[in-house]
Amino acid sequence: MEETLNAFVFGICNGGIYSLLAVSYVVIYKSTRVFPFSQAAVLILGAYIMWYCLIAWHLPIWLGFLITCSAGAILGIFIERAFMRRLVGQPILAPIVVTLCLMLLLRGVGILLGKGNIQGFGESFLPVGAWKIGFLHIPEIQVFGFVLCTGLIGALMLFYEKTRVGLAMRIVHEDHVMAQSLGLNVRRVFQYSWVISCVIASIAGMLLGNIQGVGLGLDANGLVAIAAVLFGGLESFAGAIIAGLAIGILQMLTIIYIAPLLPGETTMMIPFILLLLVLFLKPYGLFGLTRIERL
Amino acid sequence: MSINIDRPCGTFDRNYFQAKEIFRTPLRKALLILLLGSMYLLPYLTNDYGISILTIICAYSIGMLGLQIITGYCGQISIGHAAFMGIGMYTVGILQRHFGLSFWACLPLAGLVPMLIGMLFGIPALRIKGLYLAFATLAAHFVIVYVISNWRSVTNGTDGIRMNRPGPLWGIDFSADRNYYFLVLTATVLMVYLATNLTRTKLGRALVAVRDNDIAAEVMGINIAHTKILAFGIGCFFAGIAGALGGAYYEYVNVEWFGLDDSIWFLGFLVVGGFGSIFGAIAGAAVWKIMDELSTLVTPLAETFLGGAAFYASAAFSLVFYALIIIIFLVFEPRGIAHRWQMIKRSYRLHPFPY
Amino acid sequence: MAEPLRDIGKKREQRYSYGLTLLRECIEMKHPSAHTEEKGEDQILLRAENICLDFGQLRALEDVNLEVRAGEILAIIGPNGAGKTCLLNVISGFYRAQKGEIYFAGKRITQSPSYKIAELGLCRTFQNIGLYTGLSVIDNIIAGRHPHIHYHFLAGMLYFPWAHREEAKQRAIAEDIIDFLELEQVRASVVGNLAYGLRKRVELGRALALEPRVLLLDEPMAGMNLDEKEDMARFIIDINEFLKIPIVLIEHDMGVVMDIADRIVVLDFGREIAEGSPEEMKEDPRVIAAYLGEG
Amino acid sequence: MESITEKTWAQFLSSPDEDTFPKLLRRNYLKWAANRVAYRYKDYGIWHELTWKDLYERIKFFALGLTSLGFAPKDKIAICGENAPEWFMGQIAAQSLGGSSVGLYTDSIPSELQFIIQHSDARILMADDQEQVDKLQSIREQIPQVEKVIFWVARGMWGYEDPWLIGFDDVLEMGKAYEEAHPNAFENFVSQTRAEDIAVLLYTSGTTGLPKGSMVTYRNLLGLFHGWDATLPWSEKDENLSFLPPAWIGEQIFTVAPNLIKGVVINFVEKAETIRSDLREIAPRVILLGARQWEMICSEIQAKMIDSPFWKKFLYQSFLPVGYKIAQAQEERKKASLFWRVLKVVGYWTVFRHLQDKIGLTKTRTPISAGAALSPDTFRFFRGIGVPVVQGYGSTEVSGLDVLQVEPEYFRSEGSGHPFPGVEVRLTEDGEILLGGVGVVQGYYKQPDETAKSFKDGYFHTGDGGYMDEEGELYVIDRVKDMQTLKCGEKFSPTYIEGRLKFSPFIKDAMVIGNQRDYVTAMLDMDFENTGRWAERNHIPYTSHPDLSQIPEVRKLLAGVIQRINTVLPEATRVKKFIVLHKDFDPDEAELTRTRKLRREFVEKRYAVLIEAMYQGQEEVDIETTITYRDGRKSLMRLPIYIETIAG
Repeated sequence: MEETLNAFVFGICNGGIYSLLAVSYVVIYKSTRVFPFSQAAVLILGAYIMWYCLIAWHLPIWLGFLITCSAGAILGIFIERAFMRRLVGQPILAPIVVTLCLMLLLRGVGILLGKGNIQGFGESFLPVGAWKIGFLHIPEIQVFGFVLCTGLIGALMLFYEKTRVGLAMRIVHEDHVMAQSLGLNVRRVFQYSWVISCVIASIAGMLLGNIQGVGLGLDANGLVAIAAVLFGGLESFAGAIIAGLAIGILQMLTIIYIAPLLPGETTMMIPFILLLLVLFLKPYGLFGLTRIERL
Repeated sequence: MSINIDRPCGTFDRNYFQAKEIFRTPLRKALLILLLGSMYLLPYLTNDYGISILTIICAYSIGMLGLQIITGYCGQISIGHAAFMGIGMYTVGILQRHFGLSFWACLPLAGLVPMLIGMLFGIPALRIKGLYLAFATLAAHFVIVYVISNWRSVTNGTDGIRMNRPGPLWGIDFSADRNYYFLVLTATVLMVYLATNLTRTKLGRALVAVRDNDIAAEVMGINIAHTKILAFGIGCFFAGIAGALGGAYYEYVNVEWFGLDDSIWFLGFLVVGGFGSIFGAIAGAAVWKIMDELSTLVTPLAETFLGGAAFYASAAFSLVFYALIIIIFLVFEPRGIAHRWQMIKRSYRLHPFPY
Repeated sequence: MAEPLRDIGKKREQRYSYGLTLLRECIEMKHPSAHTEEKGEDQILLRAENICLDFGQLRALEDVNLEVRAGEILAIIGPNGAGKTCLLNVISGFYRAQKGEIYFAGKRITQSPSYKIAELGLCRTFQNIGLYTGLSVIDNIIAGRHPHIHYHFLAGMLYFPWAHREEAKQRAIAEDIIDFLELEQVRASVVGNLAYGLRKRVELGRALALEPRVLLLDEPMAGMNLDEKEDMARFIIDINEFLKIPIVLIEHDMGVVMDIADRIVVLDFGREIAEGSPEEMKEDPRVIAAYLGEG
Repeated sequence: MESITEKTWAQFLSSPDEDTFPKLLRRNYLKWAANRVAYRYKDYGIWHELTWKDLYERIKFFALGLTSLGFAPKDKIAICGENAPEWFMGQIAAQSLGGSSVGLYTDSIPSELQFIIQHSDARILMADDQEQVDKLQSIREQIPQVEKVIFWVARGMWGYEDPWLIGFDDVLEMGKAYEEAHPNAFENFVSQTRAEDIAVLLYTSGTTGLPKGSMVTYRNLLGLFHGWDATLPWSEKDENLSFLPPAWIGEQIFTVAPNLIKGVVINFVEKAETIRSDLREIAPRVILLGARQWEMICSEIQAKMIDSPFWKKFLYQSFLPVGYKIAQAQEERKKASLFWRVLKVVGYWTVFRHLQDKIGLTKTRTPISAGAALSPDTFRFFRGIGVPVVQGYGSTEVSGLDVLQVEPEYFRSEGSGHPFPGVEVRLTEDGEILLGGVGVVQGYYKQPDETAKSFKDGYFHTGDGGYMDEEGELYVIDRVKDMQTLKCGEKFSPTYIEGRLKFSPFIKDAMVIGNQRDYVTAMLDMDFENTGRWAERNHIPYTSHPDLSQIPEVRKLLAGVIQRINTVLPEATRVKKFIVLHKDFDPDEAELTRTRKLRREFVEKRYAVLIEAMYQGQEEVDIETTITYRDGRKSLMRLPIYIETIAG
């Protein structure tokens, strides 16, 4: 019993990061109708840059955080301008292939950054320690991460509701042709969504790098986040957040109960099994919009 | 005045069989035989290294043909094609390890097992389209890789499985690389023949109908579900055969050989080759293998540049190198080499007129 | 199966033909009784009873009844958005009506999938051209014959002689349709770069290729100039006469409707407001009101 | 002295049972039966073949069907339809019954048809499809003596229960029934045919007066063909494409005769619109086109080459002069230097072999241009691209082509070649050409006075002016009547100038005026498509044909063309002024004959206002014209026509 509660709390913290990643996917899909597989690799770059700032160049945390975010933003602008802009008129297959190749491209860059040390550097660079509340063993990093995630998502929600740019992005989400006819600069909106998504992804990368160690294994979490996004529905933020948390909890439960039964490391498998189930039963996800095809 | 530029002046068809012929005039039949003959003479011109490249190109072209049928002709995106090739390899490996069957007995099975599994993963294609199907095939890829790497008792887990070369047939001993190349080449020619016929018959038209306008196809009497499942089945059959032939060449196979990046390269280099044409699949496979060789040349360069241990440099460079090639092609030449070749052929045939 | 068609290369007799001979032969072979009775009221081929269709709260069709008798040309008219195309989509099985039954040649086809309905002989054309853009004109028409081509795909892949002959026979029937619709010059050009009028004709050819027993035409003459309209009207009358099949026509051009339709059904806001011969429809106050608005 | 006709006739014709078309049919049937193809027609996308056996049986049953319909020897059958096997089958069937066939043009208006049918008192008609049948039904009252109309394409005729109409296959059935009743009736009908019978009655509309029907006998056709065959041999393996109107004498002598005599296969095109692609598929060895068609092919090639990519255009423009050089040398009967001949071979393999492949003339040995005179520029153009066009001259009254340039290697661009063996050419004092020999027909049907006027002691007065050079080559200048003289007495040939004008891709047709005037003027009919493309390339906006024709830049362009031509003409006969017509010359408005020749008096009367304006020095003339819009509405429009004067 105690273990389940512990797993439950640990799951929520992890889930926070997954929902953050899921949100980064939704931000781009909703406005540009292109699913960004590449964010999984942006995760790795975020982790490495943070590692360089803190460990290699011994910078304070807040400066490291700033550098990582700005690096994410620059990467977002570069991707959108160099590749995505030219693919607007192409059939749906072209963006999928480009984002997939981007994922591998960024992984290659990741290997170069990490100087081949595939496993990454292991020691966590954020304050270590754990709080003992009753029988629960809550590592400090997890809570810090969870708080940061909820804060970020809240900020994002406010950004969408209140600011003018947020409003513009919500219009583009509905229909970019209509938005263009209304005089909105759709290209800049695309750029904003890529920037935001990459910043979030690099922050998530920083956090995950801290927990699981900075290395190429991080993009496995990216794929788990894909399962989360699909579970919640591609077009809704709320769905992504809830699904992220659920996946986090589910993953923790499987580690405790199901892992010993199945051979090999199953943390990766369960989300994909879930993904297949979702696709079979409810293809458009819990909160997604079912499209009516006109003939 | 719309003249049929595919036929030289003076050839007319007396029946529909002649009308359907691709190589209609004696000159074109001679060119075809010349092409095939030269393919069979190649190994005598190159050393063993050349033969290995050619064999792998042929094996990969069969795999590419499979993906062309699924994605190029039927429009269903499959990001798990390398996994099905893996199943083909492991089927042969397992059968030879546990049941001691000869390679010849395993080959058809190496096609059928991925075909059945492919059909299984084709089922979600009935209700979902486009992006969602890509997710399903991605998930399929991971599930397959997980099963293979963890079913230790049967697949010998992550440390791979031995596959031995096919036994001698009509006195030809296939352990020699050159003879094995002939076997793979003959298989490729047969597969190209099957794929070309497929695209010209009833199912081929149904595939293109589903790709172009599946709503209208449904109302026009084409059973969409049946067609999509068949597309996945045949595509994975081709992948299985390609896996068996490719794996038997190295005589050892491991899970690392068909990871997620292999599936992505399959799709990417199909884009480079060109969708919707047999020539596109073969061109894609050829470009992929040539890029392989080029990236191995890159490593010494990388050493001078990075100075560090080069072992990771070749892996990183190959990733970056391939990705850039595919993206450049997608942005500047979205319809691939096959389309460019079509344009050149058309310009020659129209010479000296512009249209 | 005995060779139902005369030798494809038959010499000269076909020239003294009224057109569509091969197609008529295929239809007679499958349903010999279909051509006995004249344009009588007795034989009702297609009947739709109180069809109700709604998307969420929007009610597209409200208990519409439709009867198509053998050998007649029935026109469905009504202002834009009256639900004409929805009715056609329900009949051809593309939308599932919430309430109501559809009977075709005595069989209940409400639940059967749309490709089964097409196989039975209920063929249709689309309002905004549903041709397969990747195929040439002749391939589009042969693709239309998909349910009537009988050989296993493996036989096709290995190009066995019987598959070869079957392909030649299908090509002959498609040529018969091309000869009837005068599409000889554009026979091999890709559908993508054809003029609008020609594409409408190719679509009519594809619907004919399905060996229709009822032909549903969705605005065959929209966007055509005078002589193209005359050609299309001539084709429709010839088809009705040669194949002795009823034709359901959705059309806005009153001139055309008045002189080729035997019976007219008027739809307005999803409800059937009038039915009868063209003359009655001219004076019917409800029809005028529906078109010109009250008062 | 034994006239030339008897000598040639005896020389070529061996056995009496091969001197008429039906007898030749029977000979071919006995000789080849089912193992050689006689006719090939394209239908449903593929070429169907009729062997001699099929053809013989079909013609036999059709002939017997005609007899059961009351067709007696010496009767006439009038056939109006596109090129189709049925057309020639009907003709040979009627001929085998001792009768003859009358050719009608499909695009002639009902009043023309009515006159010819009445005049030739044909009792049975044949029409190919609904369009012709409707035309014949519209004049049914005026042609009471016609008993039956036989049609062979029944598209859209399901509603016609008229007893007057009968299908081709029904006649075949009647023929089969008749054959049971009287076995081998057909054989003795055939053996009764004589060489002197009238084979074909062909009405030439001519540019003046009512059509005249020339009575062409088997002797004329066979004799002339053998004369031709002696100089330009046909072989059995030749393919022949039938696309010229079957009512024209060229089709009889050029398609039916070789088929029956030499067994050359006739290929029938699928539809009028698919002639060019069918021509390319068949690639006939010998081809006969009117001068108009050669000019159209030439301007089409030029128009396409203007748009082609630079490297194709560079190749084409660099090797064309080589062709011209070789043509020049051939004209002066000199051997071109080795350098030019090597260049020509290189040119052939890089550009011109492909060019010929696209227009379908790779296998053509003798491309012939007949009918109107072909302009020298077009002539040299085709020589340049390696198509050895030869010119011929002849008319219906001498059963087709009598004079032809024979050696493809040597030619004169203005000449019409040497007469065939068995044909005699003589010139009267004022230069009129007389043709005699085996080709001369028996005269005009039921018009003894016209016959007397044109046929004097075995020679036919062609009415064309011309002269002979020392080697005996005939040069046809122009119709004697059309030779015009200026006020100052200077003689000039309008057709010669018009030919040069039509060479430019921007001019489709032209009419030169100047008879009894003080200077020459021209009315140009602009080629809308090519000029439109030129205007688009130079960013000149235009809407319709009338609008484009009056744009200043277009007039400047055409003025340039005329200036170039004027340099070749003698000073007095240069074109001083011209106007660009707002519409094309149209056969349906009787401005052109069926074979697209200009009807001078009619056009001069019709546009008298414009012509007078040119001679009164006006700058601009207003005329009304009716415009038909795409949806059928018509509207009257006032349009200013500008008169352009040529400097120098």
